[in-house]
Amino acid sequence: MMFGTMPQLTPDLIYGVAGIAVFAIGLVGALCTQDRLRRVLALKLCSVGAGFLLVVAAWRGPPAAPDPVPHALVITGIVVMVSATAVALALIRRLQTLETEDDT
Amino acid sequence: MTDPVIIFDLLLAAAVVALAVASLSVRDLFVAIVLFITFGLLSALSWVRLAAPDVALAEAAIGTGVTGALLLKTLRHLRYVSGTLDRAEALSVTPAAPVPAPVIWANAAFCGLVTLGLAVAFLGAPRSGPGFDALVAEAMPASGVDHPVTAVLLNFRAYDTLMEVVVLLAAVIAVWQIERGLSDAPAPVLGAVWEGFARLTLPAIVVVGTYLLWKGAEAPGGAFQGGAVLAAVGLLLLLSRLYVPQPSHRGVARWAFVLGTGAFAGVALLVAGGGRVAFEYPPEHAKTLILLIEGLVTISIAVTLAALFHGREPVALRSDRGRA
Amino acid sequence: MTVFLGTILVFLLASIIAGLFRVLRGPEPAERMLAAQLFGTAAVAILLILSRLMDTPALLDVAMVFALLAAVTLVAFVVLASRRAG
Amino acid sequence: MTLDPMILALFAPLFGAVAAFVLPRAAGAVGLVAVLLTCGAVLALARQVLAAGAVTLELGGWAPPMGIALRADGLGVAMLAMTAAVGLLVSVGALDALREARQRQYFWPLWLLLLTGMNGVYLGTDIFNLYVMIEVIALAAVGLTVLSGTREAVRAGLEYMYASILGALLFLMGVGFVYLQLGRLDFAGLIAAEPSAALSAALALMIVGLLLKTALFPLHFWLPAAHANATAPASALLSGLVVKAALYIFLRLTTHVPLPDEILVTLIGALGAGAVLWGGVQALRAERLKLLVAWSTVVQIGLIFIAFARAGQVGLAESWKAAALLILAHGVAKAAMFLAAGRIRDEVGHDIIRDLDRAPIRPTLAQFTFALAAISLIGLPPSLGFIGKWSLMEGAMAAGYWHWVAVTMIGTLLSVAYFSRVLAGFLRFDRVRAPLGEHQGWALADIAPLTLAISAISLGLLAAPILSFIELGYPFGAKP
Repeated sequence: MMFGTMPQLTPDLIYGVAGIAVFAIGLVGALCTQDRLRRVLALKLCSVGAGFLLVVAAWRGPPAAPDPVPHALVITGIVVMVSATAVALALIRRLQTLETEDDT
Repeated sequence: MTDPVIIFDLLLAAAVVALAVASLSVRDLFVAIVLFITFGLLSALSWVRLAAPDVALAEAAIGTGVTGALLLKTLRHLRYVSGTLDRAEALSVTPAAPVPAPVIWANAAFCGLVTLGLAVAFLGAPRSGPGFDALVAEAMPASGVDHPVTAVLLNFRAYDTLMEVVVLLAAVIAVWQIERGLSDAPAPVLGAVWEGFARLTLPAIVVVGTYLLWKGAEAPGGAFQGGAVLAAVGLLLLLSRLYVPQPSHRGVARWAFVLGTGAFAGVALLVAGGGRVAFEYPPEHAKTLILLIEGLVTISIAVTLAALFHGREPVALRSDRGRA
Repeated sequence: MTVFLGTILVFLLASIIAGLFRVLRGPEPAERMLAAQLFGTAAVAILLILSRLMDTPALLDVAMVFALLAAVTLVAFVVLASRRAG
Repeated sequence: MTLDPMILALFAPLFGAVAAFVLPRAAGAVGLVAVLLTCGAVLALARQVLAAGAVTLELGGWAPPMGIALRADGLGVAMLAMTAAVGLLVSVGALDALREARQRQYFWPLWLLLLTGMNGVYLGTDIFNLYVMIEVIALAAVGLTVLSGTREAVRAGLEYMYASILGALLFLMGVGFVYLQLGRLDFAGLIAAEPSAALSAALALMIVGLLLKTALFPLHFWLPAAHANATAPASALLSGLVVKAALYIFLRLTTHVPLPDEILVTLIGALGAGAVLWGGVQALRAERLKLLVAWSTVVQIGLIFIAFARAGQVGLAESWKAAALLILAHGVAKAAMFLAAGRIRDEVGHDIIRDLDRAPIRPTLAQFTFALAAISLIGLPPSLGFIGKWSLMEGAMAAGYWHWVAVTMIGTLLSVAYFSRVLAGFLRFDRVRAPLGEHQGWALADIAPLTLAISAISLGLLAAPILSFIELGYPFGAKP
């Protein structure tokens, strides 16, 4: 059986590494991107990466129910992040308007 | 015996990482946002695989749904203000010099190093390690609800959740403060098809949102997911201009924004006044109190998210350019 | 049965990945939009199968919310991605 | 019915913010009442701590680690008291200084939410809760930064927002690693934890995030523009109070989980030295008064980190005291200085340092206040700033770290140099060309910063009781 050869490969391992990679990609993007809108995207990637890590920390394997506390934490994190995103985007819109008014 | 779905997991994880890279590196900003929305969708699926349906719901509705709409709206606004709305490509609004290859490689190397370092730390940590499973299971009967995530959010760690609602309130106050009477980019008017669509969709969304809120006591769902789904109604009304915020609606909107915070903190304070610690709900009334808080918080979340999408405070505009 | 459902899952995911190329290529916003709509449908299908596979009926609710959100996203796309000013 | 003062300290500003937002016309009165209630709560809390040492409150009746507890000890209450007192005076000044109705309407709810967040940080014992609190602080602080509405302020506010979100997300990722390793989030769990790779990663992520939020060189890039372009009361709050929240979390965290290596402590001290030198040079070159004051914040934060590092690994249990004294001293003096700079700018009409001595109007009282605040920030006796610096150097000399002494001396000389650029202009009457205009007269906005500046000087005389107060309840869980 093909799957028997990789016994350690479990969902938490796979998604945990993927989450860390997403966080690192977001981090680099947030530090290096010039475009304002794209920096918001990068920060959002970081937050999803952190969410992956917490969800993985809650995982207990198929028969056992997961730990509910990290799930609650990630939901809180998602709401906090949409708030921060909305403020950042409002600043971007306002700044663009102010800059255009100055040019003309 | 490994689960045969592991191939699916591997593919999904690879797609998530690839989409993260793509949404940051693709030239066209509109494509970047579409890729980002897809990224959010696949992240939500990953969390379903990790047995976290609550988190998946919240990410799909708030993290991807509302955030995606906000990003699209902002992009449209930027293109309108800079006069590039009719161009085929939505290029970066703040143009920068092309990035030289060594910089890209340096970034990739830094990214790889961070990933490697954190991955080593991750692999060294206990898998399915210590947690609150036992403590939560033990405290569940006194919590007033049957779904552990709801119990954590509204009872065991209610203080965190109150502050999360406060963050939403701070955001909407800040957004109203930042944007002053800006005019919106005019959008096409939706035609007759839309009316039939709206008649079918809007009631369905309201029903599903309320259902999620109610279901939250014993199954995945609850105030945040329900609120986000109800916020979708607000988004649709705003997008189709079936509802246009008027200056005279500001007072009601302010009350709606603070309703959740006020109810949550008010209940905490009332129980504290009754000789208990703040947030300590008497077990016999816990279910009622939690449902009351959740209901009011849901209204606040729905209205606040819709207001965050709308942006500016509805003040009387000097020119009526924005009201096409 | 598990292997059968697992294969379908992989197939559905592959259809999403194939759709990504249409998103990247475009060239019209409408084509990108429709590809994104396909993702919503595929995600609902994936959730329905996962609900069976992981024995979690609650995922049906998640699938329903995904389906509704896809409808909302469509409207957002039409209004916000159109190249015309009204 | 009795209400715990900790609950009152959190809920008074929270309900104040709600009321100020729904009743915009009465925002000023509501805000002042809320801040006064907070001051009362902090006083009551201080009495409890004086009587009983540290006090804790398990919210919802759920014990940590599953539930969240609030804890007040000497250091926490000292920070709360500094925040409440400075906040009260800035509020009084703001009643007068904010002229536009729109600014007044939004200042109060945002500032009260900010106060809620900061009180939450000083009472918090749970690292995830601290993450939510720093986000409350970040959003309210960004709202205050752009209150003036100018293009520069909005641009600075956006940079501040990016830095804030990134800092908070680094912290959140660290929280994730802590949970992965320990399965709990309270400080008590961190104290008891064995060293491990995941914990090191968590510590690294959280510390970088906090340094970004508190603007330690070279992560200070967002600070000068943000603090210099806000309206005066907002600048006073941002510089005097907001950066201290992340600094406080850093202090708690690094003492609960001592950094594994002396080299790391030295590295953080070296960054502090970099801040002192680079910030000093930039302050010397600043053309605008508020920008100079903002750069001086970068310098002072560097100094606090030197104080943290001055005793190295061995004396960590002692070195936080010098850092805490400097934090308190800077909070009071910098708020005074920003308010005074705002007054000078209001009366003269600009804040170009070179032209201040030629101004037709002399805001004498504001200049006097500025000078008093400068004395505390330079660290002349008997100010609280002097006591903090003295305690820093004493410890560094005792540990044989002469390099920290040298950096502190150079920093002091630099601060004398850049503040005298401003003060010299105040004293040169000979260059007045235009006739002296009419001084606008005494105002609430003058009294608030003057009171703060006098406090910054005279608190130095109370250094001994302050020092014994912040030790109450062994703030860091370490043995005395």
